[in-house]
Amino acid sequence: MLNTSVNLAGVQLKNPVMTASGTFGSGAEYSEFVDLNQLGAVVTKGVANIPWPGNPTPRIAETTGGMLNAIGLQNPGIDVFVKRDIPFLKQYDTKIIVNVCGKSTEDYLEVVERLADEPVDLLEINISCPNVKEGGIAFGQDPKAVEAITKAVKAKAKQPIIMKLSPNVTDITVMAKAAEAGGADVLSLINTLTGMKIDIQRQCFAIANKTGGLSGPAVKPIALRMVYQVANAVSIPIIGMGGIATAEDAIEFILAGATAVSIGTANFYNPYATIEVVEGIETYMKQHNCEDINQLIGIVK
Amino acid sequence: MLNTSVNLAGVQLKNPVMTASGTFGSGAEYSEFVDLNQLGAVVTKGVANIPWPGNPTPRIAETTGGMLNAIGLQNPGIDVFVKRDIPFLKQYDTKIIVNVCGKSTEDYLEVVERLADEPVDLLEINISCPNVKEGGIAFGQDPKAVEAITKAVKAKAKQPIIMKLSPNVTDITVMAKAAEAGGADVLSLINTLTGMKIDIQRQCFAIANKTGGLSGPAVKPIALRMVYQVANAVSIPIIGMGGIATAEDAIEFILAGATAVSIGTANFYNPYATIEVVEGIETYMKQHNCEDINQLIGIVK
Amino acid sequence: MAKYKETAIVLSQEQLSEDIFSMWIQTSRIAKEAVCGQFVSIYTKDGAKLLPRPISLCEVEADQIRIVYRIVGAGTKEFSTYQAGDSIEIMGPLGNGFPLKEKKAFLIGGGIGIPPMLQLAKSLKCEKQMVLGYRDAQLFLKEAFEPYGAVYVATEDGSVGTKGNVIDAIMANHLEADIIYACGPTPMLRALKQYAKEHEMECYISLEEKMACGIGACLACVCKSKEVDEHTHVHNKRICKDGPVFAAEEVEL
Amino acid sequence: MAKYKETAIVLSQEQLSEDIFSMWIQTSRIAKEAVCGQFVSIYTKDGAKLLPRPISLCEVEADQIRIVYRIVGAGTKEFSTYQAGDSIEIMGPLGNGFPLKEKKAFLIGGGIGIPPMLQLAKSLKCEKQMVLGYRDAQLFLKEAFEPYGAVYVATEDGSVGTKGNVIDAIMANHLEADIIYACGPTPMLRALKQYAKEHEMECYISLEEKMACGIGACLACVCKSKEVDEHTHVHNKRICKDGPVFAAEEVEL
Ligand SMILES: Cc1cc2nc3c(=O)[nH]c(=O)nc-3n(C[C@H](O)[C@H](O)[C@H](O)COP(=O)(O)OP(=O)(O)OC[C@H]3O[C@@H](n4cnc5c(N)ncnc54)[C@H](O)[C@@H]3O)c2cc1C
Ligand SMILES: Cc1cc2nc3c(=O)[nH]c(=O)nc-3n(C[C@H](O)[C@H](O)[C@H](O)COP(=O)(O)OP(=O)(O)OC[C@H]3O[C@@H](n4cnc5c(N)ncnc54)[C@H](O)[C@@H]3O)c2cc1C
Ligand SMILES: Cc1cc2nc3c(=O)[nH]c(=O)nc-3n(C[C@H](O)[C@H](O)[C@H](O)COP(=O)(O)O)c2cc1C
Ligand SMILES: Cc1cc2nc3c(=O)[nH]c(=O)nc-3n(C[C@H](O)[C@H](O)[C@H](O)COP(=O)(O)O)c2cc1C
Ligand code: FES
Ligand code: FES
Repeated sequence: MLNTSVNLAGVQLKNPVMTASGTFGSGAEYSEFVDLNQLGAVVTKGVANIPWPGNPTPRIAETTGGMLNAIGLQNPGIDVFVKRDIPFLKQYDTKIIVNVCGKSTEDYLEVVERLADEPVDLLEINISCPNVKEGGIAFGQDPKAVEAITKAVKAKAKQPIIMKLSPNVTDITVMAKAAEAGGADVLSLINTLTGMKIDIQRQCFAIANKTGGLSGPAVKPIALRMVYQVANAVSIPIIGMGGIATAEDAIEFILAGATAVSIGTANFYNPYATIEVVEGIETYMKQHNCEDINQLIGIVK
Repeated sequence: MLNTSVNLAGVQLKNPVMTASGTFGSGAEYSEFVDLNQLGAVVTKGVANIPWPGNPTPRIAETTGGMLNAIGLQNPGIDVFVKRDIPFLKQYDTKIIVNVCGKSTEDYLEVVERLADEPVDLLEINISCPNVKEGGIAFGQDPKAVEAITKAVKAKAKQPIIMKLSPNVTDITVMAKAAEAGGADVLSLINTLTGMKIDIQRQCFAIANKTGGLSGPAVKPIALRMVYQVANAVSIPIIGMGGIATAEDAIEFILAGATAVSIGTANFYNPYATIEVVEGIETYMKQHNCEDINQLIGIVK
Repeated sequence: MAKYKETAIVLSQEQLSEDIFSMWIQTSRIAKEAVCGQFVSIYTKDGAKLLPRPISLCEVEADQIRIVYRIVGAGTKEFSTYQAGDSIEIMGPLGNGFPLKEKKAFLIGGGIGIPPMLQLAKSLKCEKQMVLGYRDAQLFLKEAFEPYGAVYVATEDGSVGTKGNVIDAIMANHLEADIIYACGPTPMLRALKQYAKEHEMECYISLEEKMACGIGACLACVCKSKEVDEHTHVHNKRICKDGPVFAAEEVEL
Repeated sequence: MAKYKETAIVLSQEQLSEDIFSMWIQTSRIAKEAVCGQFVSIYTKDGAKLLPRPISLCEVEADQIRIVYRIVGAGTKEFSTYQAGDSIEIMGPLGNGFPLKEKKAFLIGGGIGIPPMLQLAKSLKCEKQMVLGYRDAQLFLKEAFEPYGAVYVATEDGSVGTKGNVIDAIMANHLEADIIYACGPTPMLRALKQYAKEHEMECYISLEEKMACGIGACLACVCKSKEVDEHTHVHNKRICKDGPVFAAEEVEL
């Protein structure tokens, strides 16, 4: 009997595979391709207290082995979300993680409070979106701000909280420790790295917002290094992400210290990616005579 | 008449195309593929006061659209370098830029002083190597240290100095301004981003040093963003690098504000890359009726 | 409508003009579900290029689709090298498609907006006039339209038909209709939206934007809409999911 | 010796065993310069995979080279799909090659270290005995060696020849020689170095390491050497440039 189930702050996931916020909507669109019942958890697109229209287009651009996005956290706001997206996800036997975004501490708290009595398993607090001026990145690059927002959210949250860290920092372990000190139950990393592309024919930015967040396989080595560093700096569980496209990629993150993994950009070119990762992890465990996935977490040191 | 020549702190380069330190040796090996006379400048592998053996192997690993390296600044030391590598490069009609590395301020200064009377055009001070514990990164991630080392080097250097910045920081403009304040004549960026790869079959790190520096097209969006930010934060010229493989890539950096560009990892898969970039830039200038490359620098805002 | 990602097989590759190619592709499931005005996402075989290339359906048969595409970058360049028998990763059918109305119609295509009009011409049962705008005398696909109605041509360089754009061709030929279906560059669509308004015609246009997911999940491909959109309630319709075909008055161009 | 990067043409692709393939490649300049023991860098067509795959020359003709390679990852997998007529990016010839001495020789290959021994067998004019170590009964290339001397086989599973490694085969067959040329896994080379020392034989071994430039510029591919190296003066020889063939006593394994 293979045990693939992992525990995030008391929430037991049937397997460590989740979706990365913003790449999977609230699951409806991808449910045409994958059986959501087979995922450890679905992490929703970031949701704010009120609807956000997001940035002008073009919002994305392709780069070598990756992509830039500056969606700007377009979202319908917590009211529509609670009415439409949570009931949709409740139909499935998977954990529900709501990604929360805001422009001020009050914004975050409003969403967190509105979710208190909803059937949501974990809250992921996005303090690292590089695409909205006030979209959290300011919080995510200063350890004092990280600790303060974590504390404020933790005080109101009914569910365990995941703090989502920005990779656009000198030392990710400082931010991780600040979040841990503030009471974070889980950390997730990495959000996107700020990047740019220029259209040399038109001599303008490829993305209307000028800069966008880099994601996809191109960033995997950076993400893996940060997950390894953080795993060796804090004692709370980590959700690893950044360029994971295959089971092999996911296992690298688990060996480096991630308890769970999220699949983001890979969904765009392989809508079956999440399920393939679930299956590939089992194959790997069999090949390596590993009965419990928890025995793999963080063993490469 | 096309003018492709650019000026770096009083040194006139016939074109903006240079080699990235550590990827081109001191030019000898690649001179079998490219005519060094056609390059704006050759930037040598980092040289220290004494020979350094570098790190254990494996020293490199391939990643999606990029590579990790942890060579660890293996170099023959300044004595052999001055006897062998400078005379080799002097045979060519190209500018000579020596990349200087060290473990302490004294190390740097020793090399800089030894080069004072050598026919070297510019010095590039590597304060950003992530692969050697003492290899400069400690300098490169703290603005006070950046300013101090820049001042110290500037006081001794006979040639104009280029400070090479690390991208592994929260805000690259802070480092850039610190270097400018310390008296840097030119800035070059980016050095590599710290990354990691794990061999999941053997459950060990793919690189003996555990972490390595990520380079190649994968990092281009990050490099371009940083060059753009720095170009808008300082008033000294910038040498842009990070994933440049084609003339199109080089032009992106120039439009973003780089006065010159360096080609690194691309040499490994296309030994003709530097020359192709030189030629491609001219083609672009003709297509866009641009007579002077200086008119392109930093025009995308 | 179900969507699939599948490994399909190239049946034929044909060069129609200097930079325009046509491919017939055998699909096991996509063709069965597809309607005119929808598109497919095509993936390159290069691991460095992750995002889909959205390409409209030009023709749909029982288990085959035809795409006609212009080489504009590395992805479409790669597609043009595929030969019969090669495999190709595609996802589809995507988007909503054209509403088929029984009204005297203009089918208007500009440049690489011409291909999707062909399946529409085949599907629409009513009287129709095709107005096709080309750059020059390379009139790709023009003959394919002729069985389905009168074809009028405008060329930018004046080498064939009316010199100018599709509206110039409509004027020059004194054409009239009750409904417009159009695909092409934004300035053309903007002009047609205005034309339709002035002539009180129904008008459906097919839009383009950079895409990542192609199925409505990532919110990359939005356009400004007059009414709040159903998804986010912020006047941002998703071209890949709510479009690519919109009633002209519904969107801001 | 000049080196080139060129777009060469695949002449033929043949599968020799479950995971071992052989390719003949037409080159315009590389073959002319190449000698046995050298290698070429082969590039994938996938923009996500930048680094060269170093592969030894198995045979060299006037304007053709042969490589024999094992599928171990995505790059070699890609190579195995190439067919006659396909183009292939290669750089070479790289490295130093084997010194050709007129002494009674062992040519020893282990696993995928066997291929480079073939051109050596063809080039060496002296008496020679080939000792080839395989995993199992899939004796790829064995017959190709037979015209050039006696061939002895060791297999790990004992299915053919001596059960065990190449040294077991030397012992079992009471073989003797004055010089060893070898290529194969590090444990085999280490054992042969020791064997040669004990038997006071000359011994040349071909090493492997991950490579980036392939021409001596990047310092990725070093091995520990007994003497200071000529390049950096730090006991680090570059396998791609100073090797891949070294006198066994010159290097630490
Ligand atoms: C709904 C829809 C239908 C389309 N139908 C057709 C068609 O039938 N025939 C045809 O030739 N073209 C069509 N296009 C445009 C086609 O998608 C682009 O020309 C193609 O993606 C360019 O890819 P590339 O790699 O050659 O170019 P590159 O410029 O190298 O592509 C880089 C990136 O930009 C994206 N991109 C570039 N141009 C466009 C564009 N115009 N629209 C959306 N994304 C773009 C690419 O998909 C890729 O992600 C359609 C676009 C959309 C949105
Ligand atoms: C001088 C030399 C000669 C060689 N000759 C042969 C030969 O004749 N036949 C043969 O089958 N193999 C040979 N090899 C090994 C061959 O280079 C690797 O098997 C091949 O690079 C694997 O590529 P991949 O993409 O399939 O594997 P992956 O593991 O996916 O490759 C990932 C990266 O690691 C590198 N790599 C992986 N294994 C090796 C290795 N053993 N040595 C060096 N780099 C490696 C690849 O080049 C690539 O950069 C030789 C290696 C060297 C150094
Ligand atoms: C189109 C897009 C939208 C995203 N939206 C969000 C978001 O709303 N909230 C958030 O925390 N992260 C968001 N992200 C970041 C991802 O969740 C993830 O952290 C990042 O993309 C790295 O993973 P990947 O390389 O697997 O995509 C978004 C990423 C992409 C590509
Ligand atoms: C193998 C290798 C060795 C390098 N050695 C040095 C070095 O000695 N000194 C230095 O300043 N940068 C060194 N670098 C960094 C490059 O000069 C360059 O900043 C970086 O690789 C980004 O450019 P690229 O993506 O074009 O390679 C090295 C990079 C590589 C890949
Ligand atoms: S491309 Fe993702 S929503 Fe349209
Ligand atoms: S691979 Fe660069 S020195 Fe050998």
